[in-house]
Amino acid sequence: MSDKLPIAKAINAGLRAALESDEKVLVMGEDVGPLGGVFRVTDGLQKDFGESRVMDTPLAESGIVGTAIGLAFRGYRPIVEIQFDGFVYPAYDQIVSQVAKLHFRSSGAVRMPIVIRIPYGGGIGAVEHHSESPEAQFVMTAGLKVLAPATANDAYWMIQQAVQTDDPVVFMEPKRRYWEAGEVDLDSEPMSPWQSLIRRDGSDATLITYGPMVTTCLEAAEAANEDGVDLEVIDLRTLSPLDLAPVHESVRRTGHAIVVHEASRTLGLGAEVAARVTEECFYSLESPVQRVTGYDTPYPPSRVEDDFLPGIDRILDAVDHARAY
Amino acid sequence: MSDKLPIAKAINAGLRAALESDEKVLVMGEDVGPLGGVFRVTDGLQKDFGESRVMDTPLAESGIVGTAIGLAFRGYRPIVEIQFDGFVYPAYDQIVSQVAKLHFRSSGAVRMPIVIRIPYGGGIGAVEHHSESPEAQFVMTAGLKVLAPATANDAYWMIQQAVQTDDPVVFMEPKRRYWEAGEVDLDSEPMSPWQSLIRRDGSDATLITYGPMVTTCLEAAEAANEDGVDLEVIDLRTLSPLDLAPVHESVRRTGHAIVVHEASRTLGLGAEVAARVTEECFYSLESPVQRVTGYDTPYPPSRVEDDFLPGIDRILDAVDHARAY
Amino acid sequence: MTIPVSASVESAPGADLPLVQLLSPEGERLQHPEFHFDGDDAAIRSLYRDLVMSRRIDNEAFALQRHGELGLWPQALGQEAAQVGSARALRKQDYAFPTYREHGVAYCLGVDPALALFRGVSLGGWVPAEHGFALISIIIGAHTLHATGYALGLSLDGVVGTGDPDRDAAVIAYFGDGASSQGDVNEAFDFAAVNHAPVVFFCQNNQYAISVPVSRQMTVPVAQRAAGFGFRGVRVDGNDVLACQAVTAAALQQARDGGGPMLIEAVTYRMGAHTTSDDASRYRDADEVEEWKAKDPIARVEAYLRSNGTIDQFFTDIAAEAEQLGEDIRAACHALPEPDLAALFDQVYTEQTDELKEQQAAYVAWRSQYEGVES
Amino acid sequence: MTIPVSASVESAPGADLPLVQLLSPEGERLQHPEFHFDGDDAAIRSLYRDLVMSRRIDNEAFALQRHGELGLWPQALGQEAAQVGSARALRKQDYAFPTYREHGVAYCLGVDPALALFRGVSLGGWVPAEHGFALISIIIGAHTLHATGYALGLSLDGVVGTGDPDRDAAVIAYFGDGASSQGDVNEAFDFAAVNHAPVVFFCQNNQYAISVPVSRQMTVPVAQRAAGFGFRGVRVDGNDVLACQAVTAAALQQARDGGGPMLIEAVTYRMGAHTTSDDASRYRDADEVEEWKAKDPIARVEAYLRSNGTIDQFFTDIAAEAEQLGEDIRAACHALPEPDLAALFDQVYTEQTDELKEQQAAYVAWRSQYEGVES
Ligand SMILES: Cc1ncc(C[n+]2csc(CCOP(=O)(O)OP(=O)(O)O)c2C)c(N)n1
Ligand SMILES: Cc1ncc(C[n+]2csc(CCOP(=O)(O)OP(=O)(O)O)c2C)c(N)n1
Ligand SMILES: [Mg+2]
Ligand SMILES: [Mg+2]
Repeated sequence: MSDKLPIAKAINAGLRAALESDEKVLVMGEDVGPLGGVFRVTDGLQKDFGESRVMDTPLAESGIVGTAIGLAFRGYRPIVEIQFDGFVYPAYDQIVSQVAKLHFRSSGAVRMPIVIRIPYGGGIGAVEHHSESPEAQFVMTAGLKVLAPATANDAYWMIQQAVQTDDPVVFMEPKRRYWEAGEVDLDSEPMSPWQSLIRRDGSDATLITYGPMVTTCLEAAEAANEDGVDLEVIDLRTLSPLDLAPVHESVRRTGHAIVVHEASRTLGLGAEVAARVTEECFYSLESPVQRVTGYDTPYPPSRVEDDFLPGIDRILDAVDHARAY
Repeated sequence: MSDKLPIAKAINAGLRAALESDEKVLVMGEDVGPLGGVFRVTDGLQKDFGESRVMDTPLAESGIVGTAIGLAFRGYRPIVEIQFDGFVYPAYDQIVSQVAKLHFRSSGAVRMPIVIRIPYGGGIGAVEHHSESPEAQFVMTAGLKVLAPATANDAYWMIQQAVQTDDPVVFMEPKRRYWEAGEVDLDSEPMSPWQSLIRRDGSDATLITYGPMVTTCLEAAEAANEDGVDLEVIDLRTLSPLDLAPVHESVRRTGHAIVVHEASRTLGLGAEVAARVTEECFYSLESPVQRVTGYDTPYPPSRVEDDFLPGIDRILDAVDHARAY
Repeated sequence: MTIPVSASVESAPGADLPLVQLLSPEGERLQHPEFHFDGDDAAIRSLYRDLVMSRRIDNEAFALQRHGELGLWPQALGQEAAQVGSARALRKQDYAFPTYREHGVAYCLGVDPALALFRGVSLGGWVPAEHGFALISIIIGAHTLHATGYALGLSLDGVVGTGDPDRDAAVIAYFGDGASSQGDVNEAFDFAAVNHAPVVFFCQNNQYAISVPVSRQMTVPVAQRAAGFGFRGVRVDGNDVLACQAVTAAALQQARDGGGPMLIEAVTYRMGAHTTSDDASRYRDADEVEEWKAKDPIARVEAYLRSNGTIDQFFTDIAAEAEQLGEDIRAACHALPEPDLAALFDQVYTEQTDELKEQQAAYVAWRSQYEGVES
Repeated sequence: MTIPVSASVESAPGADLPLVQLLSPEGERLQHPEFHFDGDDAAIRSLYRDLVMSRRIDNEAFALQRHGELGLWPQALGQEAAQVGSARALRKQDYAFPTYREHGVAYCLGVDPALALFRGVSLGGWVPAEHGFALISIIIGAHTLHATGYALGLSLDGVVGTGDPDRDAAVIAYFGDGASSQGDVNEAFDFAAVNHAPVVFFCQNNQYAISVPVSRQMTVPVAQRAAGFGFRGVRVDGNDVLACQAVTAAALQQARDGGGPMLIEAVTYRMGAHTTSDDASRYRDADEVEEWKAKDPIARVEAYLRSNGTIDQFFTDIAAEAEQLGEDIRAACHALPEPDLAALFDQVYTEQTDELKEQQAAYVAWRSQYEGVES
């Protein structure tokens, strides 16, 4: 069976499936109950699973993650919603010093199967703190896994796979794509979430991206195609651990790598990808890895966000730059 | 006039000079008063400048940074001590969402001349959370500046320069070098803190490092010298903004770059340095930029920290690897 | 077993506890043993004017949002008395740290409504030091610590407890019922208490944090929190502008006199949705809203004034003035300059860095390719 | 002007407030209208034994640190009654979240002293689920939220308020006076209150957070904080093991019965320095320490027992047992296995990642170069 669902609804369906298949699964966060979350991602879940399994918490992110840790100690599998990217920082200590480290601290005796859902990224015309891309802060933290689905099908399956993972997973949801619909295969055995995927084959250069920028990169590839340039597009899907083998293989073929993300350039994920791709493909690279990213400023007022964020033009410029190197 | 001082005492003297030269300068934190800080870096300051200028705060890092922000609003220049690296995370939200952003948010109308001192890094045989290297988390945050002195002279001057900066500065103190003495020139006009510095000239490869690893890299260079390998050692000094021009110039000469830091590899500062050096020196590089770093695990029990941290052997192995590439 | 949950607003903690009230919903003046409104009817008329103007600003901005001129608007409808009453207790030398909903406070302090922010053309919109009004804090609770630090600065500056009414200063920190759960807010209480800081914590308990009723944030009224940190908390009818003014004035005076912090819980109601993006019908009954309509903060002042000799003309004039204000706001909104991303690179630091200069130049060069090109 | 600061411990908040006390420093039994110690003298002897053993563990570890066998040791000297009294109120199905100083609690729960952690050979040292004793939390206050979440889990599991004494369970969270300032701790109070969670917050107010006296953390006793969040707080003489046992037992029973959280402030004193790295003479007078010596938690139990017929032999036996325990600890310390960094790569995740596998292999390969080589 398959269904055409917007990403938000696909995650909702995935959460529902997770709640159904394991009674230890809980959903908790601000406004996840009767409201169904500000993006309606948890819509209807409290009604169907009750207030004990879908809990509106007090307004305190550290408290939410901290109590989720205690619940995990007790054998639960909490799915925590952080309302917007910029609100995760009050919980940062609990995430990096506790969630990430308890398995290591306990030599494996304690498991933290917690999923931290974060709607992230810009492009929705929002006010400050509502458009950030904090994924690098989690990717750099040993002990966390980080997933970033880009399509409805991945959203549906990866949220379930995240919940089944015995390690903590930061689940980055591409909020500006919440309303974009895609085909969801409700039956088929999903591929592993810990693998990157070539979304478009190409031979002239490799675009490496994830989350909301996958669509943008595919559009860029279409545009390039009209100019006779054939771009490969790789969707990383998992940001931690990174699965770069397909990227290396691709770059060895194309000779050019362009990483694209919304987060600022300095120490964005692109830095790590650039460093590793260069380490692995040194003699194949015909140009240095290009990074097309947000600028190194705080996220600007939304009226100029379209210029701040990588768009098709900037991506194609980088491709040209690389190929002309 | 010059004096031989351990780094901790050099910072103490620098703080004293800062308190003397501007009555708006305050020191605040946990145990900075009668105790003089757990490392004695604020020793004697409360006695001499009083409880209103050197304040023991309640035990709450977010509260410390948050109230420092209010004091900055009121025209003060607070120097905040975070007792150990691992305790900065409860204040992370105030640092990245407020301290870093208020100047930008206010279109320059609000200045945040706050210095956040963080004794960081391992090698002192401490328990968990006392040996971390969180600098990348600040370097990636637009609006913050990050300094990392490596010598007593830099420590003495850079803390004063940090205090004079109208932007917020995260001041990373190499705690395992606190007791290492170095010559401090108490008179001479200091060089800008926003510049990196070649600590040792060499022609065969370039070691790029900062903070506690500067000493280690210099030792490695001495050891290499005995084998006839001539290493250049660059002390970055400023981590944000990065001053990579001297690095690029050096790498163009040597053809090999090796970045060394204690922080874990993934998205450590080395990733950014590797990405930029490759962008700038693509045709000069004879090998991919090597990263000699902590492993991608949480900081381990201290009995094995010497193996976790980069040491001379691992640095020289990386040099050999690069030169044999 | 399930966790005990009580989500209905009738069971809101302290719903039955007495509040300081100086003007009943019917417009009758009430006496309180401790708190008194000092002004005469002219003063009440002046408060009335600010209430009406505040509401007008709010309504106008709401309409602008509905017309697509603003990206978002958080209505303050129903909270005008709490905002005007408290703001009118401030002196020139005092300082306020607002949330995103303090449109009435902004108005009283002479700050233009936060249209620029909600239009997406600015992250701020005014120079805080010019008005004693900090920029809006969107991270819930963070600014209560800033307020406390600022208050500490007042103490350090020696402008507390000198006895000089033009000099002694205090700070007010606005926050909501939901915010009271944040660690930062409780740290602010603690830092204020131990430093005896001249700060008034003003909580508008409007019964909701987005969809979450106050009963999910606390089990006893937040006013009671203060005693646990060693200072006083007072509950006041947040729809009673006289009571809000009187209690806030007393609290600020205590702070200015060196008497330390105070917490005020203004019990009120968010008549609108959380913001224009919210749909309140998903989580609360229309009945509840109706009930609170009867406690409207403006109607009671009008009732009082009308039954105490204020003539029609006054109300007509105010209405006309409000009409004009509405027009001015629309015009001001349309006149807001668009931001320039190129210029923003200069605002990250006091001194531009080389890195940003390069990125700025690259951006400008890139953009110039498209200049004159229709998109 | 300067900020009012009161740093001397005599002015500690609530220093003069009454405490629940059931055994005076002189060893006399006292009555309290509400809290009673249920046990007979045999039970008191058993508590005495645990007090002595706890102190012996602490002293032994202190000595081991001084001999370079441990990197650090945070002494619990003087806090044995608070720890033993509270821990002995726990049942098998309960769960404790400790700080780094709860050596006495660990002992009562059958957990080996945290030598591995302080020797630097492990970050943990035991399997929490085996003992109902979480790993040590070094980030101040963070674990109070874990305790609250765990308690929430007990409610969800239906093991609260069933009336079955072997089933109903509760949680105890240990923390210090300094910790009470952390946002996390106050969020824990709030989450516990609104969820009616079966958790007892047990604060050992030992008068200091490293060098900072409690008067810099709060202006009223932390026990009072609870009422501000809607639950009860009780102050108890933290050097009185009977009172600590009785009050904690009552609080845990309330929690197990579904009566929600309680906060206990055990007023005690840190007789040693903060840790072996600390020099307490920099910030406090020897006089103060002397004063508290007179309130020693063990001496008073001994005095009571001796004047109520417990024979010498008992004390001699306990002393011998303690001697043996000391020897065992020394031996156990020396026998602790060294960690293997290579093995630690496997412990970051439940399933090793390829990335870590590579790093692990690289490390092992690198290390093998040096095997057999003297360094
Ligand atoms: C740290 C943080 N978490 C979450 C949010 C999202 N958010 C915005 S307003 C709000 C509710 C605030 O409720 P309250 O404090 O009662 O103020 P009110 O909106 O009722 O005026 C939430 C959860 C935020 N802005 N910041
Ligand atoms: C978040 C955090 N900040 C700072 C520290 C450093 N530190 C360790 S113990 C301590 C004092 C704790 O005092 P208290 O809570 O009273 O407990 P006590 O040591 O007296 O038992 C401090 C500041 C820490 N471990 N964690
Ligand atoms: Mg509210
Ligand atoms: Mg203490």
